Formats: sequence, structure tokens, C-alpha cells
Amino acid sequence: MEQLPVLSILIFLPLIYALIVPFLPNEKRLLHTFSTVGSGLLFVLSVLFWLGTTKAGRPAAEFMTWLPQLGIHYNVGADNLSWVLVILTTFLVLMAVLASYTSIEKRLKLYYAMIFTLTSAILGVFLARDLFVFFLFWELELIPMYLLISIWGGPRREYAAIKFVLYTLFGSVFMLAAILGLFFIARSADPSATFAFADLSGVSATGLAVGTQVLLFLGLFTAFAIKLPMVPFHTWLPDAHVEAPTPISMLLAGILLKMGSYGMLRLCFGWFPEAATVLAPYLVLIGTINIVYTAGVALAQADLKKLIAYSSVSHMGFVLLGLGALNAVGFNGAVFQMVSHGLISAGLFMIVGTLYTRTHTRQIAEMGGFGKVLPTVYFFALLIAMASLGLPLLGGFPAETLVFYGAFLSNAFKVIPWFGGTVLTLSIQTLTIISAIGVVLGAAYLLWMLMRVFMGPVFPKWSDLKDATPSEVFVLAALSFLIVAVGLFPNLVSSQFEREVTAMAQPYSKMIAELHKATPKGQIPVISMMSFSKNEGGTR
Amino acid sequence: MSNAVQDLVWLIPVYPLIAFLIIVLGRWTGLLKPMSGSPFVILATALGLIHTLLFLGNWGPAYTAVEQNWTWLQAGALQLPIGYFIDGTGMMMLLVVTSVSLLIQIYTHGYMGHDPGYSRFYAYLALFNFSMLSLVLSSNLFQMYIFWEMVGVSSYLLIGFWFTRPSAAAAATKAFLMNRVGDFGLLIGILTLLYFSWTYWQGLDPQQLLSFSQMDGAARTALAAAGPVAFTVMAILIFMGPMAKSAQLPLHTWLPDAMEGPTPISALIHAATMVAAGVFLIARMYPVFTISPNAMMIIAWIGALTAFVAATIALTQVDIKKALAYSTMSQLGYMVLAMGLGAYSAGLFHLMTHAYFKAMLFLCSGSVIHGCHEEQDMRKMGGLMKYMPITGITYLIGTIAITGVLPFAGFWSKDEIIASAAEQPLLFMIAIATAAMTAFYMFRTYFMTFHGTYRGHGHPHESPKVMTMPLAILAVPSVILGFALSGFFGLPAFSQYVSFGHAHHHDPNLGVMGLSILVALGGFLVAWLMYGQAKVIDPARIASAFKPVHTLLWNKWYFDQAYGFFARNIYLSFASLSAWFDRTVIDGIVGLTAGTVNASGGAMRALQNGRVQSYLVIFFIAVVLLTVVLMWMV
Amino acid sequence: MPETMAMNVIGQKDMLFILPEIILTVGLLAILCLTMMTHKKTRHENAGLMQVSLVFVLGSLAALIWQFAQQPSMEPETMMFGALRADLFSYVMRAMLLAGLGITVAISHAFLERNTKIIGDFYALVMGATLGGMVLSAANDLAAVFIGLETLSITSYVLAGYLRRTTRSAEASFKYLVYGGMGTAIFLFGLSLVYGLSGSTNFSDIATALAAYQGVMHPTLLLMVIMVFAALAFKLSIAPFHMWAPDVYEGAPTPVSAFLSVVSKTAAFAVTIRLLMVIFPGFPAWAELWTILAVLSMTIGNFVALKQRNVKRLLAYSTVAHAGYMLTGLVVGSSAGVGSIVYYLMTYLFMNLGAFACVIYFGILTGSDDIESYRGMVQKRPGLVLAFSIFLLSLAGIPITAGFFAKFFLFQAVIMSNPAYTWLVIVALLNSTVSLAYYINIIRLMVVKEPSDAVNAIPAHTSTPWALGSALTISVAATLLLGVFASQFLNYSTESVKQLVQERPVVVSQGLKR
Amino acid sequence: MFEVGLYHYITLAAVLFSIGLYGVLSSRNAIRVLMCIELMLNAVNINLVAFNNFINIEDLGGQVFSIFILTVSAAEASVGLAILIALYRSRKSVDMERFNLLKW
Repeated sequence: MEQLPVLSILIFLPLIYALIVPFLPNEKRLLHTFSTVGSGLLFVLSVLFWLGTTKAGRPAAEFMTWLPQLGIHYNVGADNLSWVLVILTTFLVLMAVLASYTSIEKRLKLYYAMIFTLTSAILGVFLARDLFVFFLFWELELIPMYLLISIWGGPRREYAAIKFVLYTLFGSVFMLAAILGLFFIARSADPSATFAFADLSGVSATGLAVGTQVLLFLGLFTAFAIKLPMVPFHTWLPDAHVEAPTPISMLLAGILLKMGSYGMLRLCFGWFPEAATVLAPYLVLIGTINIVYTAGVALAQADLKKLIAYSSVSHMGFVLLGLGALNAVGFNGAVFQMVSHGLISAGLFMIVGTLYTRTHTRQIAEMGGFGKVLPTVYFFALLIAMASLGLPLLGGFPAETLVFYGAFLSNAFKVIPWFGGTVLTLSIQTLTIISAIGVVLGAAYLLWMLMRVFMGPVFPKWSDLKDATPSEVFVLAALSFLIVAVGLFPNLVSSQFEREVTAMAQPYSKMIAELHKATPKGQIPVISMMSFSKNEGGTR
Repeated sequence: MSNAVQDLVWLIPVYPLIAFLIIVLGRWTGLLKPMSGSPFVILATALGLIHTLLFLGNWGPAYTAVEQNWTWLQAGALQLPIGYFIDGTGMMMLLVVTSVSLLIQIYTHGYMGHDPGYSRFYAYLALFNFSMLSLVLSSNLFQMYIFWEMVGVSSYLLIGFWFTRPSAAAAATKAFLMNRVGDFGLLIGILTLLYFSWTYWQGLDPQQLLSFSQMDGAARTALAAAGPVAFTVMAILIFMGPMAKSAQLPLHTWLPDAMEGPTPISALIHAATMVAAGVFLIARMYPVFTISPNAMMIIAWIGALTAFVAATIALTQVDIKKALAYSTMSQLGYMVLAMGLGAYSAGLFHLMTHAYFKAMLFLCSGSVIHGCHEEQDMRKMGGLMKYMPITGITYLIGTIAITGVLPFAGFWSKDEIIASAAEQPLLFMIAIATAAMTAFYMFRTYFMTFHGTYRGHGHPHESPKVMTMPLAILAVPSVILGFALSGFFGLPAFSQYVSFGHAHHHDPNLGVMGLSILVALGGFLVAWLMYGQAKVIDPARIASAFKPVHTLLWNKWYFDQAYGFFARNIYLSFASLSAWFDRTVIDGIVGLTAGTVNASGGAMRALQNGRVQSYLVIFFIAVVLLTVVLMWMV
Repeated sequence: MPETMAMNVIGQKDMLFILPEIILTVGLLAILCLTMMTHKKTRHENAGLMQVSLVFVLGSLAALIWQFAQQPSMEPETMMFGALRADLFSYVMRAMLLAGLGITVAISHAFLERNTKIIGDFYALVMGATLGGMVLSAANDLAAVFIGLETLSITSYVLAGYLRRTTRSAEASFKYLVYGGMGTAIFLFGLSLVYGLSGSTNFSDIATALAAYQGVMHPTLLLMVIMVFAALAFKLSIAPFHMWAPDVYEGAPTPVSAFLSVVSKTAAFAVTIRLLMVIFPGFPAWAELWTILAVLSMTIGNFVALKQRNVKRLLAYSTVAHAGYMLTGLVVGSSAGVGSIVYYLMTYLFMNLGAFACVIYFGILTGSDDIESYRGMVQKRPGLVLAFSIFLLSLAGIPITAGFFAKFFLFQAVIMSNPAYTWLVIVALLNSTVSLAYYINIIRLMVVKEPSDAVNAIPAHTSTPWALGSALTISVAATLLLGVFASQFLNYSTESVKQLVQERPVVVSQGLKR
Repeated sequence: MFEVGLYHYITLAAVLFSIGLYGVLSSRNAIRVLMCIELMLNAVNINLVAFNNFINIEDLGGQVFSIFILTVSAAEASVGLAILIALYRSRKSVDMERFNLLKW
């Protein structure tokens, strides 16, 4: 198994599909089956390859020199964290393709070509082990996503599509600057350094000034925060979700948000522990705002899909809270949240999609009494909404538990240093409590939505709706099965990536102790002066 | 055989889970006919009961606690275990839950016989059984929190069973939300406990995290680490869970609305089992509560106030199920009061007896409603004793039991609680006053429904055998259970099996016994005078005499209106404010930047006026400016 | 200085070096004669003329490559009495100019056939202009620079006005002439001052003479430098001196706009780099001058392009913006920085010419250059729309296109040479984000929108003229592959610049404030 | 006796250059613009010849250069006039203000 270039197959197979699709005859049924078989094969392959390589103790990695004079090489590899997300990606792509049966009619060839290009871009991001390759695939997913939203979307699709692209591109500006800065520092430390993750991760350990570290951390972090999305940069998500067709918003919520959190964990938190420790208070603060504020906004939404979009923004706040806890439990919780939120949000959007294909409206006011008319959809909606609510024995609960336990038991910070030496007396424990309130608010808007949409008397105009079609039921059943399985036996999922993620969190306990020791009791850990000039960065 | 039963005790909750899966998959794949599925559930519960009895059978004289743990979720240093733990209290709860739910499920077959959602209802019942039994068996606080919420969601499903009725949907959402508020408190309580007692748990085997058997050691470490004030706050936070679950004062308004659900579940969930889970949690977490006196005092006062307020509201209720709901709330108040006062076994004893006779009362009200063709308003009933003798008699037995008249179960358990309240004069007075009111409003409901002439339409008929037989069976424990475990005349005392720390049995306080019987009879007399044949005192006149008090009670102390106000004004406005902020401010800034870029683009574009000479002027100015700027700069 | 003054007779070595230019001149004259002879101007004849000129161009390119293959690791030496300098840099630049010329000739045929009877003169003029450019990029003497520049400019003025009948083309060429005339005048005045200071017109002598003024910042010295580089900035269409570009690009026939945006810009960059590296290496105000010009051109280029409705004007502003990006390489002035500019020019050549080829094709199909008229083109010509999208995305710098790689290498070189200029890279990246807005807007119109009436009028599928088709395929292939297989091209570009520059100390200026 | 030095020539060239510049920027008539461009080029010639004479007499670089400039400016003038005629034919005027068809 190891001589097979496993990872490159996974990355470039979808691209091959994307090249084949335009040449197929333009017949709806054929295109659907081709894509289903294709994505199915991709999913099976990803599981087999995972079992064959990393699970069997031989982590897969491929290397090919590309532009040696610039230190750029085609360097891909996968540890269990990447594999879990790769399999989640291929699974959700399969689900999205199945969901496209009912919701996509026109220009199928371009549609499937774009979906497969998008898949290869996302797989590329998760499997990249060279910062250039990572950045290349990170920008590659922009155009397919733009076209997918702007051609098959809803009424205001073009505005939403361009907003999505410009937001992400704006983020990647600072990411590229940080990448190049990091490479410069690595090169000045050791002239043979390349863009490989291995070389760049050791940079912060070689006594880099905290100021530079924080700057590099923030450069990378902005791009990931926009993708997460973090509160001030989140307004693209509701627009993109509302306007995107169902399969695309499943992919968008299911996987694209994970690119942001994956990047945060592996790059920002993996490479700059000191900077992360200094910035943890602010991350947790924004994470809490992310949870509570968007839960409030979600309640006031009249559009069902926007409500679900804001709920996924709120849920991604947990990732920030988990990462900000700076301990193994919090990190594991954040990664678990990525997986479970992927399944749950895909499920929720599938539900909204099935309703939309029948009623062609997304205004909650116009909906009512679907429970009686669409019993199967009601059953799945109930199950997935409860999972999103964080009900135990369903997908969401283990993630929330780990994040809350991790954050509450962490000694990341007692106070948040604020401007001009003043201090916000908000310890991580208080912020966790406030986030827990956010969860209760979350329960409120979800239950209220269930009540208004599914319960109550049947509206006369919806009395003749027909229940879910087999393909929809299959998708919903597959997602629900996984959500229940993850909920009942969380150790199955968490034990896969637990070792890697705990290793990532390992340096932080020492780092926190150092930071607290470095700042005398009353004093606040102030970020040392921004030292950035070339020579200072270079000297050891 | 004995250790097989013991090792497989975790199967008890699994039987209903299997039944639930059979029905769900059966209905989905169409193998199961629409109106079937109940035999699986009833069989599962029966198996649970038999298994419990077998377990009890060879549990041996010492009744030592049995515990077994596995790791459910492991991440970094945290290992969250799951497992089973049975001691006296746990066995008592097991017996109550399995027996009561078995009888209710049999009764439901009659009550829901021709309801289209029959199999869905049984599926929900099975799910509830699974959650409740797992809650009772859970070996640690984390696991209990899991099934705490599972029970909450099953009650949401069951209350909102007839979801096409908007009021049922609203009641279900309200119940679940209020439980979520309670769960929030419980979660924060657990986290704080874990935070302060982390060093203690590190010392133990990781699978013992938060387990009840080690709770007293953890409690002491937490008290030492946190200091009394923080510890009390933590205890009250944990108490918030039971406050919502057992409908204690601030978080109680969901219970009366929960009557929207079908009556069998009112009996099962909102009388016998789920609401008792709150008291059960207090029992399990007793080591934490006992070592902080002011926490115990707060719990006692909340219990007392709930009992008192619920009793006062029950006085004016006209809907039979709402009256019984408020009486449940009042009795739960009693149990919490007992726990608050340290009377551990008294509280649990009352829980046990109350479970039986309250379930019976609810089932009677169910058969009354069934008989009077879905009529719930007592003013449209009356004289039903003639038409429904069995229901009538069982209802009378229940009423006597709950008022605590001598031979019946209610007396022994309630008397112990009142006795334990003896030291606190104020609490004692509230307890006695509530006992009086209980007697009054219970007999009021009895007389209004079963005595006098029938005021409703149509003609009521006795419920079928399948519904009246469970009533008869439930009547037995309501009568003898109290006496059987009172510890008199050589009979086994309840406190021998179910107690906290040393099983002390203080001798009965005759004075208190006498007083409580007297008060009960007084209440009966007043009720008889107002509503019985005598009709001496006209209730309307009394109502007008105490007008302000009556309106206060009629409006259920305005709690609903207060919560409604909070929800609409504060919470919704926060939501719409943040939605507005999100749309205008954040999007505004984004729009602004895009706008300035466009505008500046437009402005620079205007510079391009098409005349070469103006271009050349700019060319020349640029050369000059560059020279000047660079001269100044370099 | 290593090279001694060449002996006064033109040796066999000199002739070899300017062989490509000779072939081109012969081609030019041949075309002129042929046009005179073919008085009937039939379609067949015009196609023949195009093929002949294409043969000559490819011949000249082949000669260049053959010569380079003879001695790849060559020692730079001056030719033609020191007027021209034979080094890797001149070979690379001349190769690019010839490639640009070839593609321009290929794409112009279809356009000219539909718009005018006399075609031969166009090819002659275009070859003449490239001749000037080639001389310019190998120039090692002020006179050679002037001659090369003027040949390029004057032929461009005539080319801009090739469609005499239409007023827009005539007005464009007149404006271009007046603006260019003034630019040349100022350039010459600067050169005369340089001559005055150094007493010689040869680059190496001037370099030694000016070395004396290394550190001193004398106002007249500064004015002299500004005047020289202002004219070159005009040719590169850098911000304050770009005002002519939009009008000329819109007015001139599209192949001419393509020619101007690529070939004349590459030639101008060649001479700027040579002047910058050879004559004014240690000049103190360098970084600040180019920083100001870079930021100005990026911002103006991108912001104004947002509001454009005519695709040729939009591409004009896009060239201004790209000139801005390339200037960041000059700001740091290191060999890596300038080398990445040369690589950027390579990719820029193909993506820009490709884009103009598509504009020509659309012009033929819809008859207008208005972006609105491109709506729904994907229904009729999906292949063409795909090609145009690839070029636009490459211009915007989206991955796997060469544009992305070019921008990445450029910004990497800038930060590696002098991290103090990270802010400049961030400004450049923000500008390219803005640029994506108007590039993707065109794609949106073509792919997402419903067809406009102009597109509906297009017949189902007419055959694409082979010359335009082949030019398009070459450009698409180059745009996609040049990035991924860049290492060889990168080596050429950085190596060529290394030869030019003695590794002078990187002037670390403390930001803009002294 | 008054000796005409290098600076006199340079100042003359500068003055001529400025006059030409002013002429290009301000005249309404297109032909006058072309003439002024020629004027500027000739100013450069003076400059070059003067430098050649005073700085580096033995090498004729400067003068050769000015001859080049003469020829090129002639070419430019002729091309300019040709284009102007074509423009005149369609716009019926030589007023510089009228040539603003291409804008924004």
C-alpha cells in the first residue's frame, strides 16, 4: 500500500472527474449516477487508504521537488487529524451529490465539474504539508465556490457570491504576508529552510521575539478567522448560505468552515505556542461573543436558512473556546466539534433544502404544521435539531462537553489585559459560563423554530405536500445514523485523533506556567515591543 | 445465577431501548402495522421489573452498593466514565419506576386505544423508560447529567405528542426550555465541583470521576478549596437542576402546562417518576449538600415555599388535571423541604408513597375525562360515583392517602416530614398549613367530581377493565405501603434500607401525629361543608369576600405573566437588537469600505477628461512633485 | 571595465548577434514589397501576407534561440562598437519580444480582415516596432536607447491610427503622438544632462562617471533621473504618467492595444532595468521613488478599473495595475526582486495577449467591446469563455494559473530581500483583491447572466480562424503550464539579472521617512 | 571680453525647452502643438552640442546623437502631420479641445 501515491490520488482524482464530466453526454440521469459513483468511490478510497496507511502505523507522506531555488516543494502528508477531516469531506461530498438529485436542474455538467474541483481543493488544504501548497489549494477553492453560489443560487446570489470571495481573499492577503514573513525568518535562521511544515514549525522555538510571533500568528489567524467565521468577519456566511443551493450550503457549512478551524489548530496554535498563550484571552472572549451574540441574532431571523446559518456561526464559536483553553481536552473538544458540527449542519441544511424544494419559500411565517404532512422529514428534523442543541447521546453533546470541561478546567488566563494597562476581570471560567448561557439561548431559537415550522395546525396550502423522496431519505438517514453513532460511542471518533491533538496541546501547560511566572502577580503579561526589523529577527 | 443477574443489571434500561428501536425501525420499514408496538414496550418494562425483583431477591442481607464503570469518552487528562451503581435509594427508585410505568403502560392501551399516534406514543414511552431507568442506575454525576437531559427531551416529546394543537406545542417547548435552564445550572455546578475537587479525583482511578460513591471525599476537598461561600453557590447551582426538574418555585410554571399531554404521561412523568428525579439527584448529591448548612436552609425554604404556594393555587383550580398538577408540586415541595431539613429517609419515603397514590389519582382523572368524553372542567362534572364506582372509590382512597389520614400511606411519610420540621417553628407552621390546604383542595376535587348531580353533557360511563384494573392494583400500595414500612409493631422501617450515613430511627412523635390528623380532618370538614351534600358555605361568597387573594391565586401568582414579560421584552429585544446591529453596523462597515473604493474609483475616473493637454499638465506636475518630494525625503 | 572598445570594423561576431534583427528587417521589407505588388488585396492574398510575416518572425526567433544554444554560459560583451550588449538578459528579453510579436501577428489577422482592405502595412509596422524594441532591450548606449525607443514609439503612433477612416483611431493616435512626443522630449532633455555629466554616451563610461556622485543628492542630479524615468514610466504606463493609456487602448485597433500593452511595455521594462542596474545602482532615492510610483499605479489602476464599462479601457487600467505590482520588485532592487519581475513579464505576456485575443474574438462575434454585450456568452462559445476566464483569473492571481505563481514569487522576493517592505506587499495584495472584483465581474456576466441580444445574434458555431485559434491555445497552455513548470524559466530570469547587477548592497531605507 | 561659456548655452536650451513646454501645454491649435514639440527637441540638440563642445571635445558622441535627434524629430513631425490630416478629415477642425471623444 505504501508505494501507491495515496494522497496524490485522493487530491487529483476529483480533478480528473472534473475534467471528464464536461465530455459526458448532457443527460441528467447519467450525470447524476456518474457523480454519485465517483464521489462514492472517492469516499471508499479515502477510508481504505486511511486504514492502509496511517491507521496501520505507516503515516502516508509524499514529496516531490518543485521549485528548489525558492524552497517550494510538493509536500503532502496526513496524520490522523487530517484523515478524519478528509473522510468527513469525502462523505459530505457524497451526501451533497446525492442531495443534488432533487435540487439542481440546469447546467449539471458545469455544476459537477465545479463540485469536484472544490473537493480536490479542500482535500489539498487538509493534506498539504508545504505552506505554498497549502496556500495554493486554499485560494483554489474560491472560484468553484463563487460559480456554484452565483449560478444555482437564490435571488441575491451574485451579491452573496462576490461577498464570499472578497471576504476570503481579504483574509488570504494577510495570510500570504505572514507566510512570506515566516519563511524569511526561517531562511535567515537556516539557509536551507523550505516551506515544509516541518521546517517552519520549529521557527518559534528558536527564540523568536514574542512580538514577531504574535504578528505572524495574527497574520495567519485573520484568514482562518474569516473562514471560521469569527464574529466581526461573519456576515458573509448568512448571505452565502441563504443564497447557495442546498447541496452547496451543505458543503459550505460542513467542510469549508472546517478549513478555517483546521488551519487555526495546525498552523496558528501548532507553531506559535507563545503567541497563542498571550492571545488566548482575546480568542476566548471573541469565542464567547461568537456563541452568545449569534444565538441572539439567530432568534430574530425570519428566514429559516439564515437561522440555521447563524446557528452554525454560533456553534463554531465553540472551536474558539476549545482552542483558547490551551489544554488537551479543549483541543480535542474543538476537533470533535469540527466533526460533529460538519454532520449536524449538513443535516440541518438538508432538512431546509427538502422543505424548500416543496414549498419554495424560506420564510418561517409562511410555514407551519409540516409535522403532520411530512412525518419522515419531521422525524429527522427533530433528531438533527436535538443533536444541534447538544442533546446527550447525539453528535453535538460530546463536543460541547469536552469544550466546556476543557475551558472550565483550564488555567489559560484569569484576567484579560485590555487597552492602556486596564484589565477585564473575566477569567476563562466566567466566559465559559456565559457561553453556556449562549447554549441555552441556542436551545430557545431551535425549539421555537421547530414549533413554528413543524408543529401547530396544518396550513391549508401545504396540506397536499408529498413526503421525502428515497434519495433525500437516504441522505438524512446516513447523516442521522452517523450523528447517533458519534453521540453514543464518542470514543470511537475521538480516539482516532486524540493522540495527535493531545501532543499538539502538550507545550501549552509549560508555556502558561512560564507566562504567569514571567508576569509578577499583579502585573499583566504585556506583549513585548513589536520587534520586526530584519537583523533582530535573524540573530539567535 | 445470582452474579449473572447482578452483572447484567445494566440490561434493565436496555430492554425499553430495544423496544424503542423495534417500534421505530418497524414503523419505518413498514413491518409493524400502524396501531401496534405496545406489547414490546410492556414486555420490556415487565422484564425490567422482574429483573429488579430478582436482583433484590439475591442482593443478600448486607445490601452493599454494587458499582461497575467503563470509559465513555477520553481526551487528554479527562476521562468521562459511564456505568451503574445501585444502593438502597437506587433500588427503591428502580422498584417505583418499573412498577408504576408497567401499570401505566397497561392503562395507556385503554386510554390511547384509538389514537392514530398509538405506536408513536409507545415508542416515546419506551424512550422515556430507557432514560429514566438509566438515570436511576447512573453511577456518576456526569452520566446522570446525560440522562437528565434525555428525560427532559422525552417529556418534551410526550407533552407535545398532539403537536397539531398549538397549546401542546407551546407547553412542550416551554417545559423543555425551562428544563434546559435548570440543566445549565446543573452543568455549571458540575464544572465548579470538578474544578475545585480536581486534585481529589486525580488521586482516584480515572474511571471513578465524579462517581457518587466517592462524592463525600470530593465534597470535602471542594469545600476546603473553594471556601464556604463559593461552595454554597456551587451547591445551589447543582440544586438548580432539581429545581427545574421537580418544578420547584422559580422554575415551576412548566408543570401545570405539561397537562396538555395525554393523561397517562401526566401520571407517569409528571407525578411519579420524572419529577421525582429531582429529589433523587438531591439524595445522590447529599454529601455535597449536607456539609454546607446554608445550602440546606435555602433548599428547605424553597421546598416549603413551593409547597405552600402550590397548595394555595390548587385551592382555586377548576381543571381536575391542573389541580392534581399543583398538588404534585406541593408534595414535591414537601419532599424537598424534608431533604433540606436533613430528613433523608423521610423525604424519599414520601417520594415512594406519593408516586403510587398520585399516579393512581391521575389515572382516575384520566378515566373520568375518558368517561365524560374529554371533559376536564370539574364544574361540568359531579355525581360520577353512580356512573363510575371503581374510579370513584380509588379516587377516594387516593384522596385520603394524600391528606395523610392514619392508616393510609400518605400519613406515615408526610408525618415524618412534619415531625422533622418541628425544630424550625416557621417551617413547621407552613408545613401544617399546607397539610390543611391539601386536605381541603383534594376533598374539594373529590366532592365536585363524584358527589352531587352530573352537570356535563351526554352520559358518563365507567372505563373499560384494562383501565380500572391498574387503578385497583395501585390502590393497594396507597393503603398499606405507609404502614408496612413505618417500623411499628416489628415491621421493617423504610429508613433501615434507605438512609444517609447511620440509619437512625427516631421514635414517632405522638403530638405531631395527632396534630396532623386533626388538621387533615379539619380540611375534610371545610371541604365537605362547601362542596359536599351540605352545601352550607357558598364558595362564591367566600371568593368575593377575599377578592384580591382570590384573583392572585386564580392568576397563579402572576409567574406566567412575569416570564412572558421577560421573554418578550428582554430576550426578544436583545435578539432583534443584535440582528439589527448585525445587519446595519457590521454589514454597514463592509458596505462602507466597498462604497469608498467605488467612489474613489469614480473620482479618479473623472480625472480622465479626454484632453491630451490636461494629461500632459499632470505629467509635468508629477515630474515636479516627484522631484520636490524625493528631495525632501532623501 | 572588462570589455575594451570593440575594434572599429563590424566583425563576424557582431553580425551573428544581430542576426534576428536582420531577419526581421528583411521580412519587413519583403512584406512592404509584397503589399505593393498585390494590388487586388483579395482575402487569399492578405492571408498569404500574414503567413509570410509569421514565417519571418519565427525565423528570427529560431535564429535567436540557435545563437543562445551555441554558448549558453556566455560571457557578456558589447557589440556594434559598444552600442549593444550581448548578455543573457538581452537574449531573454528579445525572445519575449519576438514571442509577443508572433502572437500579435497571429491574432491581428482576423481583426484586420474584417475592418480594412490594406493589411500588409500593419505587419510591416508591427515588425518595425518590435525591431526598435529589440534594439532598445540590448542597448548599451544612449544613442541606441534613443533610436530603439523612437522606432518603437513612432511606429506605435502610426499603428494606433491604422484604421484611418474611424475618428476614434485617428484621435487615439494623435493623442498618443502628442503625449509620446512630449515624453520623448523630456527623456532627451534628461539624457542630454546625463551626457553633460558623464561626457559619454556609453553606459559603462556613464556608470563610472556617475559613480562619483554615489552618495551626494544634488537637485539637478535628482531632476535628471526623474526626467529620464518619467518618460520610461510613460512607456510602462505607470500611474501618474498613464493618462494616455486608456484612451489609446480604447481608440486603437485591438491588436495594437495588445501589442502596446505587452511588447512595448516589455521593451520599456528591459531598458529601465538596464539603466537602473548599470547606470544608477547606488542612487539614494531609489526605493522611495519606486514605492510612490508602485502604490500610485496599483491603486489608480485597480480602483478606476472597477468603474469601466469598455473592456479595452478596463484592460488598460489592468496593465497600469500590473505595472504597479512589478514595480515592487524594483523597490527592493535586489537581483531576486528584479529577476522575479522578468519572470512576471513572461507570464504577463501570455495572459495579457490571450485576454486581448479573446477581446478580438468577442469583437468579431458581437461587434462591440462593451462588457455588457458579453452577457451569456457561455451559451454560444463555452470554449472561448473558458479561455477568457483562465486569462482573467490569471491576471487576478488565482491558483494554478501562472499569474498566481508570478505574484507569489514576486512578493516572496520582495519580502526576502527587505522585510521592511511587507506593508507594500500587503498593499499590493489588497489591490489584487480589489482587482479580482472587476475580473470576476466579467466572468459573472459571461457565465451567470442570461444572453444579451448581441450574443443571441451569434450563429451557432462558425469556424474559428486558425491563426487566432492557435494563438489562443498557445496562450492558454502557457498561462496554465508556465506557473507549474516555472523552475527553468525562473532560473533564466534571475540569472540574467545577476549578470547585469554587481551585487550592490541593499539600500535598507528606514521606511519612507528619512 | 565677454566669453560665451557652457552655462549660456545650457540656459538658452533650458529657456527654449520651457517655451516649447508652455507651447505644448497651452496652445489650442494642434499644429502649434506639433511645432512646439519640435522646438523642445531642438532645445535638447543645443544642449547636447554644447556639452560635447565644452566637456568632451575629442569624442563626437554628442553631435552624432543630435543628428540622430534631428532625423527622428523630422520623422515624428511628418507622422504627426499625417495623423493630424486624417483627424482633420473626420473632425473638420484642428482645435485640441475637440479631440476628447475618448474619455472616462
